[in-house]
Amino acid sequence: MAEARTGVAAVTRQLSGPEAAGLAETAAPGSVDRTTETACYLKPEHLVSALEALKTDPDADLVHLTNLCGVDFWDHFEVVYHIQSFDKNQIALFKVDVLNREDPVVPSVVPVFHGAWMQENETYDLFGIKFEGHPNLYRILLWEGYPGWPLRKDFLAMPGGLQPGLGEFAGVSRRQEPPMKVLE
Amino acid sequence: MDGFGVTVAFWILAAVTLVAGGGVMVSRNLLHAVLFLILSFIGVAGFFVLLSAEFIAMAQVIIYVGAITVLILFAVLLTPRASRDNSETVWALPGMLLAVCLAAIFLFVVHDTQWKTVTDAPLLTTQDLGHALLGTWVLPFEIASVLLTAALVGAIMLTRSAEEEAEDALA
Amino acid sequence: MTTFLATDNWYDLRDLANLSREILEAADKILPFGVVYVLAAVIGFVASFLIFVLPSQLFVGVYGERKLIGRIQSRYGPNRVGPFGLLQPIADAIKLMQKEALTPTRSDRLVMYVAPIFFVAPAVLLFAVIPFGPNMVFADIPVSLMYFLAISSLPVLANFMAGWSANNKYSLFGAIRIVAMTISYETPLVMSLLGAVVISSTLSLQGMVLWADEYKIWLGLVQPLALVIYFICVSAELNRTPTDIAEAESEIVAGYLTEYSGMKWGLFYGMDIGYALAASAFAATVFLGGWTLFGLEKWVPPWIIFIGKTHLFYALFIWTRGTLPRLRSDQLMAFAWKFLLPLALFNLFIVVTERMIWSEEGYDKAYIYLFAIFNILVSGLLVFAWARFNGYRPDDVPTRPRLVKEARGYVPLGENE
Amino acid sequence: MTGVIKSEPFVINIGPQHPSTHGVFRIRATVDGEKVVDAEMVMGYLHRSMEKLAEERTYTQNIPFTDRTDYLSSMSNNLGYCLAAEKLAGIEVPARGDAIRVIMAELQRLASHCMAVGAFANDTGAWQTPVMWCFREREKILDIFEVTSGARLTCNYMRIGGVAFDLRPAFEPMVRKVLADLPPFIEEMEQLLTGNEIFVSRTRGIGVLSPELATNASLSGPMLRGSGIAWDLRKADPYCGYEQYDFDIPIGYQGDSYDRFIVRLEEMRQSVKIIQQALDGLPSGPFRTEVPLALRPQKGEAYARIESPRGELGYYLVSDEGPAPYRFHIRPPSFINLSALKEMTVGGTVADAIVVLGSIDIVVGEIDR
Repeated sequence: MAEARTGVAAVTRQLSGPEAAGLAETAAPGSVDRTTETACYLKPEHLVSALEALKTDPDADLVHLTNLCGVDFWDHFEVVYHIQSFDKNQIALFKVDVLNREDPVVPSVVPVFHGAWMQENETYDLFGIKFEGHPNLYRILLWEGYPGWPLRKDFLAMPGGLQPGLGEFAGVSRRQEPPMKVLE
Repeated sequence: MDGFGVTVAFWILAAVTLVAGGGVMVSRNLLHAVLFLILSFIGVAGFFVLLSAEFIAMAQVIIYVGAITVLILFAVLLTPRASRDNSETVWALPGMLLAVCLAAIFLFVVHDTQWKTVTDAPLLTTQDLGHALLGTWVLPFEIASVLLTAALVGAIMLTRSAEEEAEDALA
Repeated sequence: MTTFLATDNWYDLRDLANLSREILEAADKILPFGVVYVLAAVIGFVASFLIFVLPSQLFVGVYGERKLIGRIQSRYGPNRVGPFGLLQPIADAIKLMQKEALTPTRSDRLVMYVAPIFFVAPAVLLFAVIPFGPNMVFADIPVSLMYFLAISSLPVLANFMAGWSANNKYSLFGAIRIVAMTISYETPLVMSLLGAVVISSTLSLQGMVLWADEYKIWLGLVQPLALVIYFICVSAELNRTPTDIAEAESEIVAGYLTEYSGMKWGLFYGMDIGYALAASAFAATVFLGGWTLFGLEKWVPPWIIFIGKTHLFYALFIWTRGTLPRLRSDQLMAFAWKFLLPLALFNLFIVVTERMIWSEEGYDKAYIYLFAIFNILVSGLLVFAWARFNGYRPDDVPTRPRLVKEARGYVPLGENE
Repeated sequence: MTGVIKSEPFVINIGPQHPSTHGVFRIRATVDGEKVVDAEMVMGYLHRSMEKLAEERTYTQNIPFTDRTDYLSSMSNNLGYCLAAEKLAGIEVPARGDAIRVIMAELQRLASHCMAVGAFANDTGAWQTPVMWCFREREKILDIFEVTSGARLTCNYMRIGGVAFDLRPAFEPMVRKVLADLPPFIEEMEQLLTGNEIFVSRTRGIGVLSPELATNASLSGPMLRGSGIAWDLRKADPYCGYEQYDFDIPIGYQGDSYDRFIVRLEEMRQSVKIIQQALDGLPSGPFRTEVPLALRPQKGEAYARIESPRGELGYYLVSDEGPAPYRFHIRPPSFINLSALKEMTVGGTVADAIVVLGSIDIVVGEIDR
C-alpha cells in the first residue's frame, strides 16, 4: 500500500469520459456503451460486472461509491454513479441509460457496493426505477402506496390535475371522487 | 404482651394474611397472585413482630418479600404468555376436598393437643439467637449452608448450555 | 453514653423528644387507653416525614438538585418562581397535580393505580428507625439495621408493578432491569454493611451512633471500602444516574415510568428522592457518626448536625448524577458480581480478623485508629489490585487519535506518523 | 423442560419519538431480551422533497433550501451548493470570499461537532452535562453567525460567486475569543469523558466498523476516519483554497464509537488551527463576483463536494440552460452513513444501538430532505 501511495495526486483527478471508458474497457471488455466528455455510459447488462472489475482493478481502484442518483430526461432515465478511489485519489462518473420509461429496470449494484443500498432505495422511491437484485427494495422516504414517483418530470401533470398525492390518506382528503389512478 | 393495640393488630394482620392467601388462589392473573403472595408474606412478618421476634420478622421480609418473590417474578416473566394465566380449573374440586380434609385434621390436632403454656415468655434477643446459631447449633447451621451452596452450584450447572460446556472443555 | 447538655425541659429544642414526650404524657391522662399509640404514630410521622423529609425532598431533592446540577452544567437552574426560584418545586407539584393521570387502555389498571401507593408506603416507614438525636428515634428497635434493609427491599416490587402493568415494551424493559439489578446489588450492599455491624457489634442504628461517639471515630473511616460499596450499591438500587438503567432516558425512554403521568408519576419521582434521602440518612447514621460531631452535639442541636450530614451525603448523589455517564445493564450487573461482591467479601475477612485481634487485646481504643489507617490503605490497594486483576488497563486506551498529514486511504495501525 | 430457557424475540420501536433518535428517526429493532437481532431503519417523517422543489426555483433561490437540509451546519450546505453552481457556471470566487467561506465552514464544523459530541455523550447517559457545556460554546459561534448573516441557524450566507455580505467589524474579536475559548473547552471535555472509565467501557468496541465495510458502505467523514482511513476532502480534493492551510487529518484505531468520538474532538482542534490561519491571512478585496440573479449556466452537469461536519456533502446539478436547475441532487452524508447501521447494531444491546446511532451523528433534516 505504501508504494501505491507515492503517486497520489494532491488534488482529486476527475476522470474524463474517455479515461473512465478506457479503464472500464481494460477491466471489463465490452462493457462500455458510449462516452461523452465527462461521463462514461455503461451497458446495463454489464454494469455489475464492470463495476466489480473496476473495484478490484489496481489501476482503477474505484472502491467508494460516492454518489448514486437518477435523472429524468422526459423520454428516458439515467442513473448516475460517482465512484472514487482513495489510494489513487481519482473520481469517475459512470452512467446507465434506462430507456424503458414505463417499466424502468436497472441491475442493482448492492452486491458490489453495500453503500448503494440506501441510495438505490431512494432512487426507487422518488423515480420508480426498479433495481433488479436489490435485497430489499422499498419506498424509503415516502410510504408504500404513495401515488406516483415525485421526482419524475411529469409528476405534477398526472391524470387528475395538480395532485400532490395525499389523496390516499383517509381523513385528509376532502375530495368526493374515488382515488385517482396513478402512474405505475 | 397483650393489650388493646396488640389485639387489634393481630386481627388486622390475620385478616390481611388470610384474604391475601385467598387472593393467591382465586386470582386468575398469575401476576396478581404473586402480588397477593407478597401481601400475605408481609402479614406473616407482622405476626412475628407481635411475637417479639423482630429478627425473624425482618428476615422474613428480606428473604421472602425481597428475594423469593422477585425470583417468582422472574419465573412469571420467563413463562410463555399462553400458560401465564391461572386458567386451570379442572383440579378445583379435588383441591377443595383436600383442603377441607387438611383443615379438619389440623383442627382436630390443635384441639386435642395438650399445649404447654408458660406465663412469662422468655425474652429472646438477637444476640441470644446469634449465640445459639453459632454456638450450640453450629454444625446444623454449617451443614445447611453447605447444602445451599450445593444447590447454588447445581442450579448453575443446570442452566449451562451445551456451547458453554464445550467452551469450558476446551479451556 | 456521654452526658448531654440537653435538659428534660420540653422547650429545650436541642432534643425534640422531650416535647413529644410531654405531649404524649399529657394526652395519656385525658384520652382513653390505646389512642395514645395512634397519637404517637402521628407525631412520629409528622416529625420525621412532614417536617424533615418533605421539605428536604422539595428544597434539597428538587430545588437543590436542579440548582446544583445547573451550576455543574454552567447554567442557572430554576430562578423564576419566588425568590431565587425557591418556589419552583411547589410550582412543579401544582403542575403535576393538575396534569391528567393517563392510563393506557390495555394496561392492568388496578396494579397501575396501586403501584405508586405501594411505592410511597415503605418510604414513610423507613424513617421510623433513623435516630435524629439522642432520644429522637421513633422506634428504637434492636434490629433497626435489619428493619431498614427489609423495608428498602420493598419498593422494587412497586417498580416492577409499575413497569409490568403499563403494557409497554419500554416499561417492561425497565421492570426486568430493575428486578435483576436489585437482586444483584442487594448482595454486596448487605455484605458491606456486615463489616460495619461486625466492628460495632450492634444491629441497632442508635447503637452505631453511640459506638462512633464512644470511640471518637466514624465507621466510615474504619470501613472506607464498605462506605464506597454502600454508596455504589445504593445508587444502583435507587436508580440514581450513573446506574439508572431501569429508567435510562436515552435508551428506554423512562423505563418503568414511561406510561405514568400526572401525580402518579409525581409520587414515584418524589419518593425516589425520599428513598435517596433515607439512604443518605442511613449512611450518615452508620458511617458518618449520625447526630454526633466530636462534641459539638452538646452545643448545636444534634438533629441539625444529623440533617446537615444527610444533605451533604445527598449532594454526593447529585454530584455523580451531574458528571458520570451511564453503564450498560450487563456491565452494571458484572460490576456487582465481579467487582463489588469480591471486594465486600475481602473487606469482611479483614474486618473479622481485626475484630478477633481487637477482642483479644481487650477492646483497646488505640487499636481502632490503627485499624482505620490500615483499612484506608488496604482498601485503596485492594481496589486497585482487583481492578488490575480484572483487566483494568487505562493506559491502553488512546485518548487522542492518530494524525496524518495527507489524505491517502487506509492507514494500518502500526503506521503512525 | 430441557436445555436452555427459550425466549421470544419481539419488535421494539426506537423512535420516531424517542429521546435519543435526534429527531423523527425510527429504528425498528427486533430484540431477543436486550440483544438486537435485527434493525430496520424507518425514515421519511421529515421528507419535504427539496429536490423537486429546487427544480422550480432559480439557482439563487435554492440557497435557503440547502440551509434546511442539514440544519446544524447550514453554512457548509450553502457552501456545497454554491460550489456546485459555480462549477456548473464556471464562476471564479475572489480570494477574500474564499477565505471568509473557509472561516465560516470551519466555525460551522466547530458548532456542529459541539452538538455531535454533546449529544453523543448524552446518548451514553452522561446526563445533560456535556451537552450543556457544548451548547455554551456553540452559542458563541452562533452569535458570530448572527452578527455576520443575521441568522443563527439557517444562515443563508453564501452566494454563488462569494458570500452575501462582508464581515462586520465585530467579527474578528468575536472569532478570536472563540478561538481562545475552545482549546481549553476541548481539554475539559477530554477530562470529563475520554478519561472516564464508564464512558470508555460504553463506547470502546461498540459499533466497530472495519475499514473494508466503511469503504464498501460508502461512508464518509468522521465515520470513515474513525476506521483508520485517512480521507478528508479538504486535503484530498481541496476547495476554497484549503491547500494553503496547515492541518492534520485525525484517524481512529479500530473504528468503534469511541474512535469516532475522539476523531471529532481532534477535528475541532484542527478547525481552530485552520480558522486561526485563515483569519491571520485574510486578504482584502472583493468578497463576491457579480453574478446575474437569474443565472443560466450552459448545458451540462456538475458534481461538487465538500467535507461537511458529517462527511462528504455532494451536490449534483444538471442544467438545461434554464434559470432553474434541471436536476438538483444532494448527496447527504448522514443518510448514507446510515448504510452500515444494521451491521453495527446487530449483536449488541439496545443501549449499544443508541450509542452507535449517536456516534453516526445524524441530522434528520438531511436524511429525509
